[in-house]
Amino acid sequence: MAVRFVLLLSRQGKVRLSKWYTTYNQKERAKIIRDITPLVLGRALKLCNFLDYQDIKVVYKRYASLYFVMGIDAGDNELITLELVHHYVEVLDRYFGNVCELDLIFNFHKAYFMLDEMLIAGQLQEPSKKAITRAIEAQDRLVEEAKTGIVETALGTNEV
Amino acid sequence: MAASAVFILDLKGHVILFRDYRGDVPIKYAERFITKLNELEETGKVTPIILDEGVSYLYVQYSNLYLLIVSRENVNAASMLLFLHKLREVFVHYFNELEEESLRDNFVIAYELLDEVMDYGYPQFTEAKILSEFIKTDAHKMEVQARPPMAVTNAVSWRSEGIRYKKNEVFLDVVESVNLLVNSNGTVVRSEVMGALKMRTFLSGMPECKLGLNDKTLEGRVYFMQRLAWLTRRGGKNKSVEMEDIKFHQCVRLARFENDRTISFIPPDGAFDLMKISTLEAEERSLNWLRALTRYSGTAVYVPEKEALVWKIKSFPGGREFLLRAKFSLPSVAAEEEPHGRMPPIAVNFEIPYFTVSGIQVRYLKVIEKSGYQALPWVRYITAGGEYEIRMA
Amino acid sequence: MSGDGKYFSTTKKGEIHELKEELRVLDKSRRKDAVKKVIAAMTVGKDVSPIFPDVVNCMQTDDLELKKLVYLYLINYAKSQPDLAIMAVNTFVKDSQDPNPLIRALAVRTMGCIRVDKITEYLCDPLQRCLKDDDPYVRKTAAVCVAKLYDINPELVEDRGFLELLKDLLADSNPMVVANAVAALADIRETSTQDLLVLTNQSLFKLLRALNECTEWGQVYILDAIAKMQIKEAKDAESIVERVVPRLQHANSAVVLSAVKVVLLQLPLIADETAVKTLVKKLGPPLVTLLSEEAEVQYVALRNINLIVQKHPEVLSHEIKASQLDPLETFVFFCKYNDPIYVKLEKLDIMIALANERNIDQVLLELKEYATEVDVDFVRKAVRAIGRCAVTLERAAERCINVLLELIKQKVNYVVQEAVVVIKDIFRRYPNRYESIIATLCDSLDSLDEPEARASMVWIIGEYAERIDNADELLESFLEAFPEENAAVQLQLVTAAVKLFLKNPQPRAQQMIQLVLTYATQETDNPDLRDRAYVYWRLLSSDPEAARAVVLAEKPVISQGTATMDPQLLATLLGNLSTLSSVYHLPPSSFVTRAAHTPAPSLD
Amino acid sequence: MAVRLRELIRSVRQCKTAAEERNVIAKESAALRNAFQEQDVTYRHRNVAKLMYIHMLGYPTHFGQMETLKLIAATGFAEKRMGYLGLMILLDERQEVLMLVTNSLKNDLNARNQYIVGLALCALGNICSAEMARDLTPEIERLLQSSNSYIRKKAALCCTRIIRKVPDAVEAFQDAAAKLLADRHHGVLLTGVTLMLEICAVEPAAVDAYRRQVPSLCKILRSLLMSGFAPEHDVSGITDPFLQIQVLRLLRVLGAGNAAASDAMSDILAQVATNTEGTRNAGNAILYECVQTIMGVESSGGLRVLAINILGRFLANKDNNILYVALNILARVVSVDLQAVQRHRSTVVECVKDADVSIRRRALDLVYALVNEGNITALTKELLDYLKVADAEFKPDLTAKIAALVQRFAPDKRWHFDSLLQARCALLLAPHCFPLQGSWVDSVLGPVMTQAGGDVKEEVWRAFIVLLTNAPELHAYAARSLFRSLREHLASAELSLLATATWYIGEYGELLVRGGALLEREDALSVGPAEVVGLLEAVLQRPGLQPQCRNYLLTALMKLSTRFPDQADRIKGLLAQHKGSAQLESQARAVEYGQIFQYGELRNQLLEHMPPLDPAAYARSVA
Repeated sequence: MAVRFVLLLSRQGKVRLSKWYTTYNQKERAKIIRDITPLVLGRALKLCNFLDYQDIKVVYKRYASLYFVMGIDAGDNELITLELVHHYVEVLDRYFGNVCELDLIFNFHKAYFMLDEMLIAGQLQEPSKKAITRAIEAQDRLVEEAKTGIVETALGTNEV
Repeated sequence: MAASAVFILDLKGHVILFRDYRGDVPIKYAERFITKLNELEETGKVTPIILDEGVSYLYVQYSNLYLLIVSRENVNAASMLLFLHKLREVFVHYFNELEEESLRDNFVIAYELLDEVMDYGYPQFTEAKILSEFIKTDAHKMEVQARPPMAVTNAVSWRSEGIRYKKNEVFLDVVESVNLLVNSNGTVVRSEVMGALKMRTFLSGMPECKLGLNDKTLEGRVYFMQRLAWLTRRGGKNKSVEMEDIKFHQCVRLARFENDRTISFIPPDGAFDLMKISTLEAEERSLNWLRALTRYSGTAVYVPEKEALVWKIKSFPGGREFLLRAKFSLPSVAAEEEPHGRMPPIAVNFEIPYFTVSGIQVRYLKVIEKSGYQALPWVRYITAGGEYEIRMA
Repeated sequence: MSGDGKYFSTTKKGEIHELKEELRVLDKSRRKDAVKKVIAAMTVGKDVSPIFPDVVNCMQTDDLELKKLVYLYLINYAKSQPDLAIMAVNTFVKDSQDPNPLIRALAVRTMGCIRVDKITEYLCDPLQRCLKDDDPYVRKTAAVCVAKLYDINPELVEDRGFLELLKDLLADSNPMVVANAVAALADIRETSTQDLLVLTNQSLFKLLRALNECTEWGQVYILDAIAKMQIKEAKDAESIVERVVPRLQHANSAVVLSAVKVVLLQLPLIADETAVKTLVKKLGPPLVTLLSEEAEVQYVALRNINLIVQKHPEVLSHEIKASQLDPLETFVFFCKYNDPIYVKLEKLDIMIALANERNIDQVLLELKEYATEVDVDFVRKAVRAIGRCAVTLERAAERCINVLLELIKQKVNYVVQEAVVVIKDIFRRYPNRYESIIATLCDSLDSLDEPEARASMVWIIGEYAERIDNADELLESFLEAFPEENAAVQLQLVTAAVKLFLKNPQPRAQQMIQLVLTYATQETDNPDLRDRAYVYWRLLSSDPEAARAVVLAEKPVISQGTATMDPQLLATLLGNLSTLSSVYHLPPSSFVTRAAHTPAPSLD
Repeated sequence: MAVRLRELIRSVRQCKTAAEERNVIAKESAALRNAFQEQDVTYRHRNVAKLMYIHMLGYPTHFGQMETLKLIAATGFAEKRMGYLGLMILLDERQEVLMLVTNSLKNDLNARNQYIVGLALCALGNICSAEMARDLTPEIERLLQSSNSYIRKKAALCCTRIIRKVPDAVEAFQDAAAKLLADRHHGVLLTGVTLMLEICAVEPAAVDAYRRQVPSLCKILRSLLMSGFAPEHDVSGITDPFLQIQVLRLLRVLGAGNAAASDAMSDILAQVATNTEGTRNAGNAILYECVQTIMGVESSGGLRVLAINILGRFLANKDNNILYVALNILARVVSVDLQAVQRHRSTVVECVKDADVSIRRRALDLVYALVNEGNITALTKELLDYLKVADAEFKPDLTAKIAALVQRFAPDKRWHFDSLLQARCALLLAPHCFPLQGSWVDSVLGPVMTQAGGDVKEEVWRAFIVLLTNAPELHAYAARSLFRSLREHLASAELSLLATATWYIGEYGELLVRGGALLEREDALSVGPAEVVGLLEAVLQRPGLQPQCRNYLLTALMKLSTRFPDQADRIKGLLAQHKGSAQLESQARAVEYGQIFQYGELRNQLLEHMPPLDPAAYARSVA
């Protein structure tokens, strides 16, 4: 299974994050966002979390004011994709501690960092939330240390 | 043959306001409209009027909004589009700015207005100034119950009675803009002057105005007046009849003008365009275009956010010439879908006060009011660059 | 997955429930706020109909603003709650007798918008009163209300004599009332069988008089109504023209266009030829002035001008004796860089229509300029325009072709394709004159990927097979993908293969024709292609000589105007100037979908 | 001076209008251009962050692309991290600039710090081009065997992209991938299985080689099932559903068509199917996958029953998500086990009426697959009944499907005809949705046409003509029907009706005049040759007539000149009007047909009835 793209949409239809694992040009990306946003935002609560769009499936889940949306291959497992979405949400929640939309607006780059520790090439790389947060925190430390002047010699301790 | 409904949508097609006049095009058509519009934009076939499955969509875009009329009938398209522009003016008059937020904040008054400016899909009354006499934004003023002002149904629908000024004044601006298009090889493709008489009136009561323009025609000097065929030769059968392209504000008595060429009117209060004259001919040919510039002067800055090089020249005395040479180096990276083609034309803006290219002059402006006050007319002349473009090779 | 609520959460109760609560409070200003919230929710498409009774309860109020809001709500939801809508009737009836004309008008205006059959009966008495109200503001609103009522229940309107009352309003002392009465009658006429605007001298005169005095919109209604009248007398036509011509100077473009329409419609009745000529001339400048209006209005104007010049080319032609300063030169239709594309494309059409041997050089220079612009659609149309100039202006054809060749040499793919399409027409317009350029065209063969360009090229190959050395090879290269081709290309391929075979029946051509005809008869479900192929097949197998006579017959030169409109259609469209019909260039019957008359839902 | 990222975001959020926002962005973009021009190093990573933000808002950012490359080439981790993120957001594989980064990537892949290697792997895995993939394959091959699990798992996923770009690279990774199954780390196991799945998709031969791994895959699955509560990998009481599902998928690929492998996995599949709890989403996700695997491999009857039972439970579930995937399973197994699906027919038909459009679409697809000669009449009736009350938005889809169904399975052609006619009546109940209001042909085909592009529409009515021409008993009936429809909707008929009716009237015009036996409940039609030709003439004069239609008309008229000899002169005149047509094909027809008029007997012969297309032979030729 492969995720083709991940979108975070606000209730007002604003894009909070977009990550593309399949190559689309800017026009196609804009079209996908433009097409999918009203479809997802317009759905009533009771309905299922899946939509057919072109040759792909759209799996979405609403968390209060935010919609997490993933486009997946037509043959993929929709239910586990929902878990994937939830996996991401929990990672975000762990990291920010009671995550809210504003966290994602002002720290959008961090949301991307976490997504990159979770998915590569549209595939899940790490089923452990803890491992993901650990990796992110370790990297944050590296950045902080560089800032506070502890020079990169500290970096070289890890095996490769 | 009327509008079915008026929509105001944001650019994504979300409905901000929806006033249904005839009940035959439900609100969901807003979605169809935006889908169709996107589709047409993608294929480059977009037009301001769209027919889709028996429903016609007429719209104008303004800031971050679409003002949209839908209909199932053969409506008067020009009328509907102009109505939308008038509606825009009314909203701007009321809310200062017309955009999503101002509409949302004032949706109650916006609905009131929509109820008044159109009935059963037929445009009714769109004079913002008069409307604001009985549809008021300030809730407190509603304690005294409003009544429809006379003007709403009067022949003089643009002016209310009982206006009072201490000092009665009229300002008249004669504004001419020069449109010029020059080919890359230097030939003038198009050259025309558009004139406008803009008035601001601060007059009491119901003043009768009469405007006289210069009749230099007798001396054979002003081409403009020659073309005003009606001043001298009226519809002569053998002569070439050349009507000028003049448009008058609705206050001007057109029939009277047709009869004896008098420009007479009861003006609206405040600012308005009394008349517009297109395609005048420039008397001063020298102003045709800025050519063979030789020396750089003033400041020139590249302004990436405007995608423009802005060159400011402090003063440009007659007979002088300036040259600017600029070199653009392009970054090695290009936007993905940026069109590749020739450079857009150079646009030039300028203004020359106290001067008209055509030589048009106001001879007199008479103001007669039954109370017999004396009104002071002030006249100014300005020439400005309009669409002044020089094509690049 | 339960417990997702804890993420990104904000709490929210049932909105409808909250609103209901708020509508029931006693405090007036809070209640008004609640109604505002209801309207706000309604606006964004939420269904707030469940609180209908609570909202209607707020209707009896002195607060005009609140009243208007409740009325607005009623208009939207009365249809879904017809039983409850009756609740509102009493207030309506009361309001229609209010001392304030604003409230009387508001009541009668709103009642008409409530499309519930049961309510319309209660509407009749108030309407009758309001049609004769002292205040013109109430009368003008009542006039429109008759049209609303007619749409709900035409029998009722006729029984109660409202149509007569409405016709009486045509003679009202107030111009605005007259204008709305005209609009209402025109509206009713759309669905009624009887013509309600039958003209008497008197009524025409009254309308013309009101024309001078009513608002810009009213002027449009009156002009459009006059345009729909059957004028038979020359004298009527003349007095109409006399009264209408001053409107050409009106600042409102809709008034101008409707006035143009009315004048054009009277022309056939006016015997004096010079008068007609003068009138037509008078129409030009006001039309051109419309080009300085807003882009959307320009678009309507251009679509209209396009029609007008087809019928009266002299409208925009100018007298040669004037200097080059004449304002009505073609250049007014030259495209500005910032014109929206839809304006540019319309201007191109008109430029072509106005192109003549005097101005063609200027026009060509301009078209060439466009052909190198950025916008692909515009460029294509410009190239096509050059071709059309070549076809219409014989003496300029060579110059046009030179420009096309110049453009082809720049090897911009879509330019080449468009050029091939128009050159095919040039060949058919001027046989045996420009075929020398075929070689240049064949150079670009590979780049053609659009059906129309491919079809054109295939036709050129078939038609001029004897002049092209490797015609068979070229055609074969096209045939490889025969099944995938567009139907138009397939048709051309079939014909071209037959031509090639008839001109030079060598084995290769024979093989080719066999292949093509087999495919086109047995391996496609396109009935039209099969028809064509069977006819050829039968022809070739029964009488090869006849085949030559049929397929290789000399074709007449194609007609000049590639897009002349059917005169009857043109007349219809000119009669509908300024309306959608004239914008779409379609008769109203082909797109108007308003049902002739649909009964409103009844209460039972 | 330059503002922080936070401040930029804040000022954008404060903008009330789009114009204000544009203004803020324009200013910021200009400042960024300046900063980039001045080679500002200190704030480069902040500037790139802003650039990404601007990009996310949808404004152009190409002017700053090079900056991401500079950041990547820097030595600091903060710079690299932001640089790689920018690279992935602002660029993709199609940009040539990307090549410039290959060298930096190579360096970073060899870095000592695992996180730097991780960044490079992530970027490569998300956006590399074929060329880069080729250049860097040796590095990845090495990293796949790294002793560091953090790097191994990333390298494995990186490989999935590489082999998609460069299928030849499979060779380098095929064995190494299988070795990952011995890993203890879940991330590595998961990505290893993912890589194997990807390899199987690219290189079918690998499937045989990987069958050897079935026992170890079963072992992994078993240990997941048997493990107690594992906090690190627990999802609502289930241990690592992600890994379970991925293993089930791989098993499906390996077991398909291979009895031995299927046999080897049957125990564990049965265990998964029975032991997984279906109360939570994660469990259902596994069951969903498991059912598909059971149905996809050579399972024993008992195992299949197990799967069918789960499917039954799914279909009875109230949760729409479960219902949706159940319909999905049905759609996937319909080709292998029609019986199993037929059993749920009534549920499926109910789902066509569900409030949820996603469910309706699924169900409708299924109904389409379920219909056969035996149940067509019942099912169509059901669908037609529903069509009358369906949502307007859904009607076009539903109508199109009904039309396609009756076309495929009609028990007799008159029935077919009338079904379509009924579908049309249902549509007419919603005239606002279908202003076409054409004849039945148009109403049925109209929705199809508005939905799909040009080619599809034409296909539909062409197929329709094929069907009609092959039913001689209906020729007269259809001709009359089409004649009436065309006459009624002369001004508004769409292309499909115009073309179908025109062709039909041309081909069988004589049947209109001849009268003949009417079908049951059919009204008589009495027209003469002049009226028939007159109708076509009227169409020919319709404003805005498409050229394609005109061509149909010219041929139809030509045919009628032989069917109605007394109209020949009139037709000859009509055709002659088009001899100067600018339209290529119209002119050709007008001229050629004009010539044919010179020949008497030959003319009749040329325009005889066209042999109907043999649908079977045609289907073969198309296939």
